[in-house]
Amino acid sequence: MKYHLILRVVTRLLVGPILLYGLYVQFHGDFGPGGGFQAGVIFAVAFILYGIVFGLRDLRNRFPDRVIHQLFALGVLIYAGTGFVSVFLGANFLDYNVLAEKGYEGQHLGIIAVELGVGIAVFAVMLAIYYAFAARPPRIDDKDW
Amino acid sequence: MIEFLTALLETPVLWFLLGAIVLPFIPAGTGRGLLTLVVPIISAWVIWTAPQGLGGAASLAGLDLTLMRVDKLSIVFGLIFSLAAFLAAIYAWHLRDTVQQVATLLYAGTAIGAVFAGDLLTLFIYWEGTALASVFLIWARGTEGAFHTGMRYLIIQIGSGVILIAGVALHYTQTGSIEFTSFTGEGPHSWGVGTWLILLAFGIKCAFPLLHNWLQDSYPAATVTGTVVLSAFTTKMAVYCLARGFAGTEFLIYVGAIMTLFPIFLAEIENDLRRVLSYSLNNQLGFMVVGVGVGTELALNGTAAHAFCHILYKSLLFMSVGAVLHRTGTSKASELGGLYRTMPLTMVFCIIGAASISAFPLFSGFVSKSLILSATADNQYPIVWAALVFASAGVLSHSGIKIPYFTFFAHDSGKRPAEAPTHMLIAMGLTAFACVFIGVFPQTLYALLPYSVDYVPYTWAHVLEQMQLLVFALLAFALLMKYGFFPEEKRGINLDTDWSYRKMLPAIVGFSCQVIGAVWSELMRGSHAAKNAILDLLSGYYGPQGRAAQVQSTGLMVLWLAILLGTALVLNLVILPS
Amino acid sequence: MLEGIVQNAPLLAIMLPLIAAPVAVLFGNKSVAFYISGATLVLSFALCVYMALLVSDGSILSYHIGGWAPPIGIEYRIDAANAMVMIIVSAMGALVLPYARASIEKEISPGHHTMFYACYMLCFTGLMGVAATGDAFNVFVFLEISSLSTYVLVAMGARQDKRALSAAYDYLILGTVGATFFVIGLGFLYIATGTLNMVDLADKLANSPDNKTIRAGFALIVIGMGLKLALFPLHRWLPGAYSYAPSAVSAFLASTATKVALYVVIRFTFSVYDASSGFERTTLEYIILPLAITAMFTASAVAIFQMNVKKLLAYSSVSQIGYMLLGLTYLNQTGVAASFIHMFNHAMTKGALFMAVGMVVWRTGSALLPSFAGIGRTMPWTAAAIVVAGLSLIGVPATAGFVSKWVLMAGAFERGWWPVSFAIVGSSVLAVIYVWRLVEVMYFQEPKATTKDPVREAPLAMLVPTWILILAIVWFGIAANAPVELARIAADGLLAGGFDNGQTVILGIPGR
Amino acid sequence: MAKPDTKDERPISPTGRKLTVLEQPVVINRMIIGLALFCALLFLADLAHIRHGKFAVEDLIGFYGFYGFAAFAFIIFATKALRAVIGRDEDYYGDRVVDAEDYPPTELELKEFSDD
Repeated sequence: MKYHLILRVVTRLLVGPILLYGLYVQFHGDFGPGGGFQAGVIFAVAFILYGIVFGLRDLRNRFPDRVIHQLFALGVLIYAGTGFVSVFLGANFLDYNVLAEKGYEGQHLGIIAVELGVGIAVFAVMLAIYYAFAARPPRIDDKDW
Repeated sequence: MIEFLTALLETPVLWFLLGAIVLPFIPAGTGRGLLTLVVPIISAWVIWTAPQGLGGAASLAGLDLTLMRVDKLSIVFGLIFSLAAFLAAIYAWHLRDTVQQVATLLYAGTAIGAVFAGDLLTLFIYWEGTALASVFLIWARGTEGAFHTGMRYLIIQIGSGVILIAGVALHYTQTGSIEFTSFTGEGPHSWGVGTWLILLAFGIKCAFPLLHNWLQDSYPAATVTGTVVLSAFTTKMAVYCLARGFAGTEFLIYVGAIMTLFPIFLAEIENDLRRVLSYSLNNQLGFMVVGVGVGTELALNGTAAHAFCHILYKSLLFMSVGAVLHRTGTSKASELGGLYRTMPLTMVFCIIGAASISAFPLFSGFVSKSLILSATADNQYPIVWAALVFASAGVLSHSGIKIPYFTFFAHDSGKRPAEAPTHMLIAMGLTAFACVFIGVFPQTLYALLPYSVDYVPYTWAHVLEQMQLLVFALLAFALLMKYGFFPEEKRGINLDTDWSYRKMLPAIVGFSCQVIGAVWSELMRGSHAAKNAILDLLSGYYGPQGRAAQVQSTGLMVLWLAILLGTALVLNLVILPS
Repeated sequence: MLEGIVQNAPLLAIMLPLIAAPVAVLFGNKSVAFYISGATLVLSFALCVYMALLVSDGSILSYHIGGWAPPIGIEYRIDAANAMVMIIVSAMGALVLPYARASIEKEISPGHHTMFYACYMLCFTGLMGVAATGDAFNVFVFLEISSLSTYVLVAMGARQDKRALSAAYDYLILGTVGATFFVIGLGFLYIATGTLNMVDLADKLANSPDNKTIRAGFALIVIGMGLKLALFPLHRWLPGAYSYAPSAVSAFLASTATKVALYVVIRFTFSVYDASSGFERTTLEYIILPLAITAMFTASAVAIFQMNVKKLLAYSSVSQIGYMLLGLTYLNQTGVAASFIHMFNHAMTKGALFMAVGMVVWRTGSALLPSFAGIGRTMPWTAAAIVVAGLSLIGVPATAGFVSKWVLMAGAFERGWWPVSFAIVGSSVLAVIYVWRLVEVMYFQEPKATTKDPVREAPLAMLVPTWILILAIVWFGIAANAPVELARIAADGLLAGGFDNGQTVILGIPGR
Repeated sequence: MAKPDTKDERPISPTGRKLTVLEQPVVINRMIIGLALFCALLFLADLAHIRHGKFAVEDLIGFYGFYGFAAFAFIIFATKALRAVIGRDEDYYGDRVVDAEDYPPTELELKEFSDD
């Protein structure tokens, strides 16, 4: 990584805007095109790009597998948990109307929370898939078969 | 389940089940012996105090079951079964074999359960229960021969159960009821296939002619104590079922008459004394079946009474021969003789049993057999009556004389075994006492019978007839013996219907296999034996490497999926009109 | 609190494990994961029993997700049929879990234990969701949740046998093809009716003229799900998946997954479509019936020749599925009830068998027949469990298997199909043979002399759940009333057509 | 009838010893004569008693006695013929059958008689 100076500089420059764009898509999701799924992928792209350029080991040090696992668990938890919050508030599962005083505000809030969960989960899963493929040894030893 | 347990609570079976569960946890010895004694006593008490009528209601798969149908017919059988279990338990006091003890309890319990079964499904469950429990008494002998005999026994017994359930299913679809009542109806011409199958199942366990041979095959193969237990239950359970279901079916009279006759001849030339007794058992069942066939109140009383007495004296005879086997290691007439020198008490009990089965006046057989004979005569079946009288003389010949004579007298075998163990003597003594007691005070037995009895066995004419018959026959024996006409005892066995499946069937199968094998190997031009070729063919397709068992063929699977979908679509869209 | 739990019963039974799965992963500790899973599964089972009691009078429970009333919103709709399937799934889920804890110690590498519990929870959620939902597309979603986690679970057997990977891959490909067929069928239905709610679908289908879209949809749904339920000859993913998966997974899947798929077929055939006449009836009689009978014989024949006991059991499952499909094709109350009873009884029987065989594998390290030699002496309780469950597989009286075969035979007689009853008996005879092979090896062969530590009885954590099932087999073999009654109510509801025969009780808050 | 083994010195029970008289030919002959006399007595008793059986043959004097005698004799002679037809060796069905193998002694208490 000593020579590809342009690549390195451009990558460092790009990661920030990509993350920002991911956040934009994420929070735009409740009233326009976008949403957690796309945002998660875009968010993951930033890290994957970093991984491609600076090496898998570097990325993995910053984002260990354990964290990835916990992140996608967290995503699912936020998604399903939002549904359960409404149950705790005395309504049916996933009934967002009770999340805020006015029904439509509750709907907003609920969608945002759910989309956040989706975003986190998708982000983590994308990274996990990347790890799984990128970490695959180029040649399998006989004893590993 | 709760419902079932509460239903079981009303039945004596529960105590046998509990006993069987608890028994393995008690150390072998006195504690266990007491348990096996106490359970039949409780059972008798439960039966004695049970209210008459239907009880123990439960249901299975939407069918109403009656676990406890109490009437006088079932009570008399229930009581004698409990008594038999009690006596057998004393006799088996020395036993240290957990398997046999548990099997005995379960066997007695299921047999008693069958007697109180108010519906055919319950009957079937207990019916198979007796088969499964009793086979262990044969296997317990522990030899390879006993194992094979046990397998034959089990197959036939289970087969009888399968036939029974098939019959019950058909009966149920025809009548919509599984209640266990009389099937006689308007006679055999009105029966459906189901009824015939039920009769066939009963007939197998009751050792009808040509269906009988499992009995003589298996009982001599059981252990010393096992045979005593076996002799009491299975066949008498079948007699009870016949009395309950087929009373008054005329052709059973002739079936029964044949049953009394043919075992006489086979018993006479049989060498193994326990098999002689098994044939004799078969012959006695014949009297009971005749009683069922006649079906009048007197005849059914006779059947019940004869079953009651028969269980006692047949147990006694099996006990005495068993005691001899226990001391000498053999029960073959050719190996025995002259044992009166050292086993006098066993001899006395054996003779009491022999006198009872021969129906000497003052012994139990006399007061019960008379009922059946009188019923036959009352209803004017001269040939049957003549056959039964003939059979009575025959009983004397094989059970009355042969058993005690060749065991304890005859030529001296040189064996000097010790007297039977005390507990066996106690068991035999009690049983012998019961035989004599019933013979002297028949009214005690008559009071138990299903219908009221106003029969007096001890009339001058009756006693005289019977004495003439027996004493003249004894004279014939003495003369034939003196002049050397009596067939000597020699080692050997005799063919019976078991030949058909022990010899003929394997021969036919072997022969067919040879023929098919020859043809097949000719066709295959290979050296494989026929059996292997067929097996290879099957396993070639179904075996782990066969086409039907391949796993790794995703493509083929998808092809199948497409084929099936195509078929379904063509069927739905093209063939069927919209 | 209790009121809240009761009011949300359908939801909690399905969704609590879904929450529990990520929580377990977040903690990342296998003991915590086990206890969380255990708590949710037991609660889920309790709720299923409660719901079964509610619907046992023929009423139907409805729960509106997200406060939207059907047919716009998704609803969970539970009648006796679902309740029975849900009881099967939740009971087996709760019973297999403690068994799994001991079993995976040896079979799955330690790093994957937490993930195992998470996948197990997800699979459970998926199966329960399929059973509970009243929305056709939701069925597909839950089906995929359960399928995807199942692939992972099967692949976890790779530590024991690398073939688990290819088996999982096979299953993945075929399962996906099947699910695709199913979803295409749903698409056809949606085109024809414009709705996905089952009640609404049934309504619209009944009132719409017969057309080819609807017919093609039926074929696709039945065949697609046919693969999932291992309809012969679409069963070939099953032996591999069941025999190479970890024992606990085999036990859970064998007793639940195919039953749930079968339930979907029954639900669509009777509640969405109307099987009493027309092309549905013809499809059942001309395609399903012959395949069911073929399965009963061919799969049993294959089982007879198997040397791998887990494969033997897997093929036996294929043949038992034949029985369940058979009951369905009678199209009468007794037949459909027989299908449900057999689902229930076979779940217990096959679950117990796979668990018992798993214990032998756990001790001897191999599922091949020779490693069962003499375990009648060395592992008496395990061997006894195999014998009792084997008897139930054959259908010996006083075991659960007898009850279902009895009802199945009764159904055949009612329908007037005498020869079918002979097929049932004949196939049972084949079952006798393969069960006997096991018994013979277990009791009549000498234990193998091992150089390692001698074969001993399995640990209690595995033995106790197995024996609970064995006792249940005997219990329901004698006191068969509860399942038989429930199955009859289910069959009545199904045969009446539609999915709204009975008083509908709305749990939770009615949707808008 | 076998002769008593006079050379046998092994102990026998007191009751048994008394019964050994039964094996003397004189006693046997006396017993047979006694039996015959008893038969005659029974036959005569029939004379003294007029009976009304269910069947006509029953009223024949001594019917039961002669029927019993004839039946017994018939059975004995018939069985001798029958044995010739169906008798087989003990190992006819192979040597792994109950008839051909000894009873396993483990469960038995094989014991010789002794005085004490």
